[in-house]
Amino acid sequence: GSGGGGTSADGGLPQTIRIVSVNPETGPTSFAGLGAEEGYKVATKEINDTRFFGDSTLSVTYEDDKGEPVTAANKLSAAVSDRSVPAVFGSIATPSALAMSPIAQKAGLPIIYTQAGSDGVVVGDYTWRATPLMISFYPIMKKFVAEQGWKSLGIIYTTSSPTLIKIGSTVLPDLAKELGISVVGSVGTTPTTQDFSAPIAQILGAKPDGVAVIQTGASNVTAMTQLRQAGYTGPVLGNSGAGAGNLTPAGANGAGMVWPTDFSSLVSSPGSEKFSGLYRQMFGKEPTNYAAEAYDAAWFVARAIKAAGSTDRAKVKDAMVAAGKEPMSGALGDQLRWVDGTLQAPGVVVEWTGTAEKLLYNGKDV
Amino acid sequence: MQFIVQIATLGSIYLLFSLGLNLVWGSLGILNFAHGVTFVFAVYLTHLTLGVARLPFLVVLLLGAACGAVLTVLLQVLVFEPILRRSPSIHQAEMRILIGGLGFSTIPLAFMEHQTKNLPFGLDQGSFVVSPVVLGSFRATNIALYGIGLAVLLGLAIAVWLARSRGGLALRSLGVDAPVAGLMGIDRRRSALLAMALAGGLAGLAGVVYTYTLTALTPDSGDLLLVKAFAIVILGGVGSIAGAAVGSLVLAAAEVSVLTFTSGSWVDAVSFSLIFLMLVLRPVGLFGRKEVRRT
Amino acid sequence: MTDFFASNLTLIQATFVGFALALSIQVPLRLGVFSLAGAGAFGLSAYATALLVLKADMPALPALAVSVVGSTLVVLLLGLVVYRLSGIYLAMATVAFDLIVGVVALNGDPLTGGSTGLYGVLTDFDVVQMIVLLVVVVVVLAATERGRTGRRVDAVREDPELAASLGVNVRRYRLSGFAAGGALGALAGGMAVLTRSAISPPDVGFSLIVLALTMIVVGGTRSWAGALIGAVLFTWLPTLLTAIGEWQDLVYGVIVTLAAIFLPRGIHGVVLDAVRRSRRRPPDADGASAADGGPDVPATEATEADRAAEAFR
Amino acid sequence: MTTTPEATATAPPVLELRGVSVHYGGVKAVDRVSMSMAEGKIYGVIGPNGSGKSTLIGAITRLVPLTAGELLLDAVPYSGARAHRLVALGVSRTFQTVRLIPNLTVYENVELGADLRRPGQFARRVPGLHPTREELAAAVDRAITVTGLDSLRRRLPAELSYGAQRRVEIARAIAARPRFLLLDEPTAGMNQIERHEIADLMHRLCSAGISQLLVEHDVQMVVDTTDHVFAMTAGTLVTEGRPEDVIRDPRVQEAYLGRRWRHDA
Amino acid sequence: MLDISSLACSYGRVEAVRDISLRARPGEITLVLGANGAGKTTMMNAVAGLLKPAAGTVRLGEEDLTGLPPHVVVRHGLALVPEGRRIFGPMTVAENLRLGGYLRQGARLREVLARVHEMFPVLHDRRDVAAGLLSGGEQQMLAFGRALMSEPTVLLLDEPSMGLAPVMTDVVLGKVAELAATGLGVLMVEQNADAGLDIADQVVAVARGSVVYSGDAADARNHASVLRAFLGEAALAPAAESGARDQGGEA
Ligand SMILES: Nc1ncnc2c1ncn2[C@@H]1O[C@H](COP(=O)(O)OP(=O)(O)OP(=O)(O)O)[C@@H](O)[C@H]1O
Ligand SMILES: Nc1ncnc2c1ncn2[C@@H]1O[C@H](COP(=O)(O)OP(=O)(O)OP(=O)(O)O)[C@@H](O)[C@H]1O
Ligand SMILES: [Mg+2]
Ligand SMILES: [Mg+2]
Repeated sequence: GSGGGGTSADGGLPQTIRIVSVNPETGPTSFAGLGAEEGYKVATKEINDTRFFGDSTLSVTYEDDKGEPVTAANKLSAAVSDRSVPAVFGSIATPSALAMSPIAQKAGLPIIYTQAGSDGVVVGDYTWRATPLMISFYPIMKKFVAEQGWKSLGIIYTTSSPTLIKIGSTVLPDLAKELGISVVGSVGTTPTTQDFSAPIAQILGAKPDGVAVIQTGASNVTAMTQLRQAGYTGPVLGNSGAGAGNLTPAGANGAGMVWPTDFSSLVSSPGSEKFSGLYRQMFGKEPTNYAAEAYDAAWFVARAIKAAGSTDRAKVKDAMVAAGKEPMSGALGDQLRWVDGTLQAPGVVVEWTGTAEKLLYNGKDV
Repeated sequence: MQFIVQIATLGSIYLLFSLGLNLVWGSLGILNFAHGVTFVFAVYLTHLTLGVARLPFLVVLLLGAACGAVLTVLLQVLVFEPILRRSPSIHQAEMRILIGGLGFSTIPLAFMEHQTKNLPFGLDQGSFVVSPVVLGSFRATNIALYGIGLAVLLGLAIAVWLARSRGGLALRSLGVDAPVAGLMGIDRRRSALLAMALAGGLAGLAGVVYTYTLTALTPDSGDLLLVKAFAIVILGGVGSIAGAAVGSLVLAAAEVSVLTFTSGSWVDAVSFSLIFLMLVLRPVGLFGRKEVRRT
Repeated sequence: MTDFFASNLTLIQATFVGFALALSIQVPLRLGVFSLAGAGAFGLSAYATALLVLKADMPALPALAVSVVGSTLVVLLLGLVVYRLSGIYLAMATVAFDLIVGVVALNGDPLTGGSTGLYGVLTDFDVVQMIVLLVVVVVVLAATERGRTGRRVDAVREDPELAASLGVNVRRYRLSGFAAGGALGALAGGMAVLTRSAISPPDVGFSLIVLALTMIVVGGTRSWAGALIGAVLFTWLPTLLTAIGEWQDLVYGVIVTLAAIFLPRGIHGVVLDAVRRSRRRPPDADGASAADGGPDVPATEATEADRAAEAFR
Repeated sequence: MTTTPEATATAPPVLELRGVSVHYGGVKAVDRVSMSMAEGKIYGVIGPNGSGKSTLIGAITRLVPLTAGELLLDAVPYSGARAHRLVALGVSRTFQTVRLIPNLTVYENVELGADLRRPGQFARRVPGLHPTREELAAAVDRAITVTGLDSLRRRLPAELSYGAQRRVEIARAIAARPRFLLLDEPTAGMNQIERHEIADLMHRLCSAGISQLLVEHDVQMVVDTTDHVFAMTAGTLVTEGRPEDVIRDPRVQEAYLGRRWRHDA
Repeated sequence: MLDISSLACSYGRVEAVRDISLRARPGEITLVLGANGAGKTTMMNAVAGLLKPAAGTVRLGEEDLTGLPPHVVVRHGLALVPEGRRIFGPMTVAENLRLGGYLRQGARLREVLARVHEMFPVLHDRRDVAAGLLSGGEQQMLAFGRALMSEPTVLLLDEPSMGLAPVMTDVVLGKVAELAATGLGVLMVEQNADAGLDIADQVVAVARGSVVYSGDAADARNHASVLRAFLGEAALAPAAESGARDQGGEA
């Protein structure tokens, strides 16, 4: 591209620093995409209110990729050819992220994702992910599982996403093995499975002490209900897909699901308290992990731009690489480290009480 | 034993869902791609109503059916009738009916997605409580039993109605040659509307039963069922209720077996291979009639 | 211009992929073969191309060629197995095939990358190569739309038995249609992975079929031009609609519905009618004749007769 | 090409049926029918409704599967050949129900009949089956003209009256330039004068050497045009012979002929 | 009495019927003659409500039926045996007949059905067969039987003898005469003019969408203009006809 003013050649930031966010605002993953946008909005407001860039202001353009890789790739290409854009907030959806990363890396445009937990998303210096891989905080579940005194475990997991497959088929079994628990049953359900009574019967047929349900959206609700109807009353290991109030329709049947996540508004760390406060002020509700992750992503980019003192993409990238060597604090906690372009966080373990999330313990305490 | 309960429960959901689809497809030749969304939207409207008033089961059921019927009637009047009016024959309108239904379905879907952000919703605010029922070695829930009962009852009723009654006869003749059906004294518009309303009502009813059985659904739940329902109807032979009943049970049995006896992730491959094989062996479905054409 | 090209490159590429995909359903349909196997071929070929590039280090075009040939053979084999089926039953059997391809992709982990799929398929494949391939396809297809072949295609679709009695080898035509659908779907799949650099199970699902059907019904079912119109429309429309914001899906639905209602023969049909009207057919030779004691008025356009027939229906 | 009676008497049959049966479950639509037809003659088939006449034509043109029996063309069996090979062998037909391609004009529908190409080995023996483009166009034009469709060339089938549709059906069969033409009630829905025109056409085709098999309920037309008549009832051949003789046969009179013809006989 | 006056119908720009006026009285058979494409079928369809007339009126007794949809028209006692039979192919013979009696019920229906079966035994023998599998003539009987099932007061027949064997033509036309004798009004298009004239009371000849003759059947046979209209323009233009013949000679 030739046009596109705003880039100050050497040093000095333009009046408006324009970052493009490409996230699903519609479609099946819109709840996460819209959640992330809220986080970006909180960060943008804070950055501009505190005159973080001095006379310059940050402005984020929100593009909807509908959760479709082609649309995501196209929105990114448009951003690539707009030289005034120093960085992009990438999609929360893994397929979209996989389509975007090679383009961003090739074009030399820094991009930072939230969620999108799969190999192939972070492929080089230009590609970043401000969300710890979900599997990375399952180790903190050990404490909870050990306390249950289980001898056997049954697992029902969905094959709809790489992360959940990995948790169901590898992470949890490994964890169980470490604790001397035997996995007596494991069923993988497909995205088209809507009735879980058969896999539940199979699992419960092996009479496990504990059960793990790794599902998304409405499937968590159905599986929890059917699990209770089938007579299982104990705690259930889950995943953060059950958060954000997703379990509400299950009523009392949903109570007792426990999962690790990177963020809870109940955590008392300075970073997360600050974020939660700002978020509540702006949206009048409890923040989600999607927003928290996006908030940290935005701040990471902002700091890099400020450090680079320029909106030149290569310089911003260099600044990101430099910053990535240091720990940072944010909504996800203090002393967060970057490993291979992915943010690491201690995580928290929460339980659903049937009406709300309850903080069981903080990951850094174990 | 439990196995059989599971097959019956899942099969009854499939049958209830596919009944309405089959009814208008087999008779009027209308393949309604909006059936899945109708199913969800009826539940969503009911869900919203329950937020205002706690209603008993029967009322919820009727409310769901009414919502489905209204939506489908709108679809018929606003989309299918205009399409048919612009086509020389139903045969030439088939594809456009398919796409018209698809386009129309996007409208309530977009509305729901916007309102719910694709988070699950249920009918738990009603006064009906799903509770387990134990009968000897069988363990089921009250709603599963209702669902099975409704599927059997409605399936039989519609099958008999279609095959025997004057109205069913009229409906089938419409799909063959609508103008000549008019010559027989059949009010084409009224019959078609009635059939569509019935189909929509069945979708809404199925939605309510489904939601109570599985607790929650999301706006796209209907689409997942729709593909399976197509498979069921075609497997049974389009227009044959008995065929759809067998198809529902076959699919349910295949799925439940795979999910009960294996690690599960091949479930769709197994069930669709089964459907594929059965079609290769019976090219017009289990109970389908070969198309009649003379030289 | 170059700016436009650069910033919309992915959409331009997606348009061509969509075009080939739409053709994969349209071509068999023109022969009365309701085969949706093109979507399965799309998946097969996308994965095969990706694997050939990633694992065997093949360049783009040879990888594409091998995948297309392989997938076409698979589809042809499928066609032989399901030859007895017709209409919606055939459609369902081919959908089953498509879904099975998807499940295999999801479960064939070490090879297919499971639910992540395959990524990083970076080659020198570019739009020019795409255009060349598609021009060849269009030239071939255009030849089947007119003259003797065109008529025979029409006959096989409308009345296979009659076609047979007129000397058309119906079986060969129908199987060719089946294979052509497979080849075009495979071409689309290969091109998709070469341009997007990634492929995953959600990319090969039922939604492909829905999209392709929408394209050809709204674009036009009888000619490649209809498929092209549909592909352009439905690749660009969603992006253009993002400008509307949160209700874009609703507007999309309304547009599709209106098209289904008001364009009986798709946009291509409207264009054809307009062209025909501008160079009006000369009226039939003198109305009166031995054969037709009918009124001596010139023959009408087909469309006007259609409209008149509405009253009858 | 002219045919003298002596020549036809000794000439080997063009088309021969040996014990042909077509059964549908319990329905014996055609049952053990044997026929022999010579070059350059017009044959008629009469029989009550449902006696198997159309099924017989379907069997000859291989559109209907045979239950038993053998079909021979020029003494070469072809029972195993598929339908599309028949045109190349010089056999073409019309259908009892009009079957036209709705989106093609009258001209194009007739062209479809002439579209024959790449004839098989048999066809090489048939003169004129390797036509040039011009010859084909001429054949189409002629077929349209002789059936009186000149003014309707550009119409679509839906815009035609029933009678005109029937003519297109006939024109299409003629355009294939067959040596053996099977006509299934070609004049249904036409009036007397129009029937005469078709009968006339048949005579002309015959004198051009084209053999024909006519299924027709207009007994007058059958008597006027055919050289030899087969009478069927309930799938079986009851009698055959000169038309005047056949219609005097009491079995035919009883089962088939109406009041008018019984009087005359 | 069915009273058609100044009826006109068109398909787009084609005026298929320009000006037809005729009457079908109870107890009489009115025969409509005309060449292919004269507009006979168009007129019949317009009367039955399948087609909206562009002008003119259709009245049955006191009622104005012009432009009413078919299902309303038949409720007034009209039944049409459409051209080309138009039976419901995939449905059984019995179902076709039941649909014919859609507006009738109970004992009445069984009685009429019995009469139809008696008239055409084959419809009874093959009652459970898909109607599309019947032979052409059998289908024609079914179409006729189906129309009778509604016990009409006016019967419209569009070429009822098409495809029927001579015996069957006698049966059907005999039946038509019998029905007319019981007071039914019959309006019949028939190409088999001889057979038609035998039973007709009135004759109307149509050419190019207009009535060119109407009168008593008895006179019609000797009336030249009827003949000409019926034969179509062909009879008037022998020159053109012979030209076509010459060209065809070399086929
Ligand atoms: N596919 C089929 N299945 C069952 N019965 C059939 C089939 N085809 C024909 N028949 C029956 O076979 C018999 C012969 O039919 P066909 O059409 O050959 O009679 P036809 O002599 O041509 O009669 P028409 O003069 O009425 O046309 C009929 O009774 C018909 O119902
Ligand atoms: N759907 C249509 N669209 C356009 N023109 C039509 C249509 N149907 C009929 N016509 C024309 O209207 C005229 C009258 O047709 P109609 O079918 O009424 O004739 P008919 O008298 O019944 O002839 P036939 O004896 O051949 O059945 C013809 O010229 C015909 O070409
Ligand atoms: Mg016949
Ligand atoms: Mg007519």
